[in-house]
Amino acid sequence: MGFEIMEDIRKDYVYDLIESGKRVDGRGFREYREISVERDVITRAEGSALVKIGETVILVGVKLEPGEPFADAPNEGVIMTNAELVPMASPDFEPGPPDENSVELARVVDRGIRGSKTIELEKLCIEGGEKVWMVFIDIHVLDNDGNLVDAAALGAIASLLNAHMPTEKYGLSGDDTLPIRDTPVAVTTVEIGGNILADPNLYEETAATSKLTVISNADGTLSGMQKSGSGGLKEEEIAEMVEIGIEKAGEIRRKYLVT
Amino acid sequence: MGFEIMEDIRKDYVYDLIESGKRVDGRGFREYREISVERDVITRAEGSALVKIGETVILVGVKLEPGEPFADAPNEGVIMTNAELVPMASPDFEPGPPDENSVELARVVDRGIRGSKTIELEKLCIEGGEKVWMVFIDIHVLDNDGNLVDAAALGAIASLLNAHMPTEKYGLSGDDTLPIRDTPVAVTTVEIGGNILADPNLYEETAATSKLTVISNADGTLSGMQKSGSGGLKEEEIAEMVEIGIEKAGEIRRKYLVT
Amino acid sequence: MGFEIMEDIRKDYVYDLIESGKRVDGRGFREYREISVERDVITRAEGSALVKIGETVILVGVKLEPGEPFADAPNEGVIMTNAELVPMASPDFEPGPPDENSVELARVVDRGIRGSKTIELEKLCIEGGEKVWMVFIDIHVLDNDGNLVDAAALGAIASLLNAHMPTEKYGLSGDDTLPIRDTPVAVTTVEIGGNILADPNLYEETAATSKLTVISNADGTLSGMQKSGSGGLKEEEIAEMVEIGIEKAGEIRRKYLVT
Amino acid sequence: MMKEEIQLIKEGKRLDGRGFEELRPIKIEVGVLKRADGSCYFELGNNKVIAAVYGPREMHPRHFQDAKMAVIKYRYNMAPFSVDDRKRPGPDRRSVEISKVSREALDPVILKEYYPKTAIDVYVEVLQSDAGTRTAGINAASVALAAAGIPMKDLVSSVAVGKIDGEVVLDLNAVEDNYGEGDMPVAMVARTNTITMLQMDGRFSQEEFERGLKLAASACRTIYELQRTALLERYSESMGEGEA
Amino acid sequence: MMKEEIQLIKEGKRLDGRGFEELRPIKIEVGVLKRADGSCYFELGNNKVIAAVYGPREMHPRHFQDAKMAVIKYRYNMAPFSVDDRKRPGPDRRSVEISKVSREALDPVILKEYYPKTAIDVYVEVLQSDAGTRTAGINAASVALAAAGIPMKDLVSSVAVGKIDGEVVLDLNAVEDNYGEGDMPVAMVARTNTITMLQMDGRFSQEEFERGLKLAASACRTIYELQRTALLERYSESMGEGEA
Amino acid sequence: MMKEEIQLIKEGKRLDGRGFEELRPIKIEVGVLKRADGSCYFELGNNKVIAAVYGPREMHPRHFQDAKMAVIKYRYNMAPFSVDDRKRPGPDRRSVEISKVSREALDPVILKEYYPKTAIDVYVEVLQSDAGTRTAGINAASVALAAAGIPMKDLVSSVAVGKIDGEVVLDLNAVEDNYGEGDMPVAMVARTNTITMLQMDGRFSQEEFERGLKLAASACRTIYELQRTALLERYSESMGEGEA
Repeated sequence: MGFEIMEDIRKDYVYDLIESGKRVDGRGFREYREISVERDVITRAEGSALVKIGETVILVGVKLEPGEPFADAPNEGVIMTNAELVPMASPDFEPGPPDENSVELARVVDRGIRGSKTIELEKLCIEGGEKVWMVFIDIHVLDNDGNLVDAAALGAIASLLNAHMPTEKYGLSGDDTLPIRDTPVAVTTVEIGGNILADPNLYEETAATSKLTVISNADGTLSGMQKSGSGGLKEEEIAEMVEIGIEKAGEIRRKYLVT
Repeated sequence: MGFEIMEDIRKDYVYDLIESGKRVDGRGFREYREISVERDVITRAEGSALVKIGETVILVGVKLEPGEPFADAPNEGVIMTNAELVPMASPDFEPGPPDENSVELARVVDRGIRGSKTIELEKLCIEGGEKVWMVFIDIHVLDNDGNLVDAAALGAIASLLNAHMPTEKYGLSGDDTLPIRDTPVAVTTVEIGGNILADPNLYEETAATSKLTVISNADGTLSGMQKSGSGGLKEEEIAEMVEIGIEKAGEIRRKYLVT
Repeated sequence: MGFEIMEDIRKDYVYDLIESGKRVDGRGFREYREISVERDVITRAEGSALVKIGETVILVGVKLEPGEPFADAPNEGVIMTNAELVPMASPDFEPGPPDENSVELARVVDRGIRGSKTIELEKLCIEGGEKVWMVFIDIHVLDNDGNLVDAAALGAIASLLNAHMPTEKYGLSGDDTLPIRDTPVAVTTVEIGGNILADPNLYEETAATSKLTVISNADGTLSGMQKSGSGGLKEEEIAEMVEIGIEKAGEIRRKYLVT
Repeated sequence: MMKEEIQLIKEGKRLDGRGFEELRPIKIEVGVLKRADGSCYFELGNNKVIAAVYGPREMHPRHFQDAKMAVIKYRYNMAPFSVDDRKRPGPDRRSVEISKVSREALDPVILKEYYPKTAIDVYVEVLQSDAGTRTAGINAASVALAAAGIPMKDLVSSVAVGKIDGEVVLDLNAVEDNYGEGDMPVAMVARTNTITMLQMDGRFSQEEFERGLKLAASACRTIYELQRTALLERYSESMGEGEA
Repeated sequence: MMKEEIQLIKEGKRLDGRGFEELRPIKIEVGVLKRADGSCYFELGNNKVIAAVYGPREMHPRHFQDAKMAVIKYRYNMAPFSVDDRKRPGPDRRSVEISKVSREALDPVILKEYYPKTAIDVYVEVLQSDAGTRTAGINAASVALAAAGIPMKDLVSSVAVGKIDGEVVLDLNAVEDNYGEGDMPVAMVARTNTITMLQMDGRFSQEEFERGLKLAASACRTIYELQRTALLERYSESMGEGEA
Repeated sequence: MMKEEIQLIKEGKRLDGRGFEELRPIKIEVGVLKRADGSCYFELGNNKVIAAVYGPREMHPRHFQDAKMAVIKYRYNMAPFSVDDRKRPGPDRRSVEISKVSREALDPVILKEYYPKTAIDVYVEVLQSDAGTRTAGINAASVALAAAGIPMKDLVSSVAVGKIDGEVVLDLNAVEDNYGEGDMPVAMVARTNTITMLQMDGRFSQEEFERGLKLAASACRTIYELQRTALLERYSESMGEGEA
């Protein structure tokens, strides 16, 4: 709470700049920072990806283990998505159980994957009603310079696409790769003074009052959406955000997910 | 801690009034506030009751689910009683795990039901040693104007009396109603300046240093008792409290529990 | 934090005394306080020992219960060591889940027993892969006047040596005594101003910046070691501490563990 | 793909007889609790929720205070018996997220700068659930805030739209939610068409999404009128009391 | 009705040979711990408990302080090995309730207004349990408070009465508690017959209850004398030490 | 005695081809994170860890402040996917102990009295584990502290020695750790031969222990040089940047 004045000044700076058509790092309004996706960095995990968007760094690991199915879907695999905003990643993150921000991050990524039925869960049944594959998607945030959700969602789908089944480890047989049928991509925009900006960095995220994450699939359909922040959005603004969402998702998909 | 002075003044007011033979709301010393019991308000629950005593409002729900018996009673159903003093109900209640007051409330209600062997647990066996009915009694306090325990205990027995067995939901057969053989009723009195008052409201509860809950059954036997508060009670006072307890329990039972 | 000055003065006093070759309670540098070991004090436990070293008092209880083996050792019993620094034992201990000091205490004692393979775990299999004996070693600290670890480790091995198998209680057959094949003993020394002191009392422990616990076995081998405190130690100092450790362990073993 | 196929639309009607753009019955009661500064009971079909508001009041612990405005806290909680399989008491990840988005749904209308350093606590208890509890909770909370005299620019209204058997429909119930293709809870300031909450689950085409959003906006205007009416009735009642 | 029928009374005697109104053997030791300001070891048959008192001392965190008096805290805790089946460490619901009623049992005699803003911590550790640990704990705590020099109006004494094979008897042991029909722990200021704790479990007729309460009162007077004697002995010992 | 016998040494070489006194390959990168005041990525064979340092900064809550010096906090944490069987997030007993001994390993070299009342937070995240993560973490943390500009007397270096097939060897990997006879993690100020962490697991003769300690000391000197080099490179880079 001691840094409020600095924060105010910074917000004003970001705001004024945008009013004059510019962003703090010189990008265009719809432009992403540089993205990099490095896969299979963690050999202990069945799938993994280190994603950087600008200076935001997230490591996602996918682990596969046999476990019990849910009673209402006895023949389907189970997805468990978890996000850790470890205190390493920001002076604002604190050790302890997941707070509302980590929970939201994990749940939005999870819904994007679930909504698009990305993972063919019905193929992850080992023994009906008894044993299925549990897919643990763990999002480990290492450096927070804004827009965690796009990086986390990209890390999740990149990890899933490359994940192999540890059948041998558990004395089981079956396919070698995790069955994936879609590639949901999250695109986040913020509204600042009536302007819509894609891929907000931390300063912009703090200056904005409303943020919208739009998750869309290979066929252009939407499989997840989440507005956050303490401001409201007009219908036209949302329409623009959705449009940017679908467009940018396509670009990212082509560049980083098609192999 | 900032309202201590107001609290002191209020305590004095309550005290002085009682000294002159009156109660803050004009009731007689042994008189209850208006009671209402509305059953089956929650159709998702197997049994439920909304109980109001004056402006105290408590909702009790009973859920029945198959589960594992305890090792030392392999052929008996299991009772689990839980109370949530949700922060909605009072500026003094805080979110978080049950504190000593919610634990005490749940345990006193639980003991009253257990002590009187109200539920015929031996009839709740589905498969000896493997599967029995779990009876979850959940006490949800919505508005606290004093004497939570009488309202909670009344809500519990009212819910149990009307609860049906969800046999069909779990593909089981058997009776349709929960087997109940007694009707324990809790009657709470406080001692203020040597006077015994039934059904204390919140002001009286705060002014009193000793409170006694007496739970009695249809046949006049006692199946639970709990003194609380930081004061002591004389044997004669307890005798009077027990007498009031049995008398009032009879009245409440006749009016609200006999169908 | 209010007692810092007193603490400083006390540290200086301890330090100055040691410089002149003396200890606060008149002992020699390598001398232990009076030790007493009383076994089988808790008949509810399968094994127990009340250990006093000077005014430090620790009660250790061993419970044996059938349970599930670990997946990677399906035919071996399981050791679970837990320490409670209950607030009774010191004004510095607080109620709540185990802090780093209780965790360290339990883990050091545990490693000593594990490293020396004291318990013949392979004899604790009841039914391969399904059921084995769980050995719970619970360390209950009652009064902390320093050197908890030596007292706890001594209590643990003393309890184990006398523990009986509750075969009858669980309808099982087998040996009557817990199979024990070694007697690890922990000896803790501290370094104060270049001097090495065995069995530090609380004042000495507070004055010292480095502490080393050395756990050794009947044959003179080492099966555990733990340096703690915010200071460093020279190789020669460690050599001396290890030498004292082995020597003192022998004395303690002969006096308190050989029956 | 789904656990079981269930036909959710028959002869142009939904299983509970509703049309595609029809809300479930709504019942609003204001001022149902004594202790709370403001409260509201809200029924949406078989959903039964209560909202209570306490504040502005002292913020504890002090280092969470905001020197410039009130801090809004929102706690969405389900009673253990509110759902088919008993829910363990206490917050889970779902309720943590719902509490966050619900708070952010109301935040834009509350004049927080009127009460610096204070806390405004909003508590929502779900007594019975049938899909739509977060929207019911926001509706109730909005009314309870007004009833507590918290200065607000406007009321917030909330409803979900969903997709069943390929159709975009209003206000899913639990069966529709379980077997349908998507759900999209929305909250808005109905008068100004300002969206303050927007979530999506399932799969919508862009066109379906846009249609759904318009459908939600229209339903929010209906709910807004019901909220206003309930508050007005309560207000005139208490005025009546004042005169008596 | 019960798990198993066990005959608890044979030829007018209880299974452990006691008469109906007979206490188990009691052993009291004062000042058994060095660090605590006051402490007491209390044995009641096979129950073994220790109580320790710290305080009056600074209250943390400060906003829990009471400006007019000391705050009493009481923590009843069972060692994992104190019961037949190992107990998981840490407080459970039972120990939370026992801590509350035990604190309230002692509260009436402590002159809390002597030490405003402070905390007095009472810690009770159950080392071995055989039914009656809460009463043993209160007896020990009462002595430990006195030994710590906390100003008190009087000592509190505690015992349970119960019902086995239809008879009201004093001071149930674990077998009697498990197979009996009722248990009723009582604490009182024995000299003034003031009841400061009263709980009941099981089923008693009004007449049985009254008889039980009188039985408890009489036993509390016995325990009170033992508590006084233990404190006196300790006091004269330490006087003796002082002279030496 | 062991789960399974595995021959860990064949023809004088370890399973991964290393000699007895050979370290696994080490890779150090300084300043890998933007937000942290100092950071370091450290690879030791298949171990991958990052350390970040924040501070000196305000200590919360205030009553944990030390009026005379900075308080060092150290949090060792494993990513859920860093191990073969997924680890549940959050601290367990193992990580609590490792955090304590690691903090004490670094404590002796930090000039804490320069920053009274503050906190210096050291966070170590294990991204991939292959035995030796605590030593890798200490090495990384030591560099990260220096990179954060925290005044230190010297760097701390850390390595483990172990015993496999009866031989004392350097720096066990996971297979050697699982099937070996002992492990002994050491941290030291390599230049002064001051040991700041020492733990032991398994069974060593006194002679083996002494030999192991010397082996560790020698390897720490090697690591120390690598740490210095990495810091120097980073320093000259940023100097270069400054000039550009």
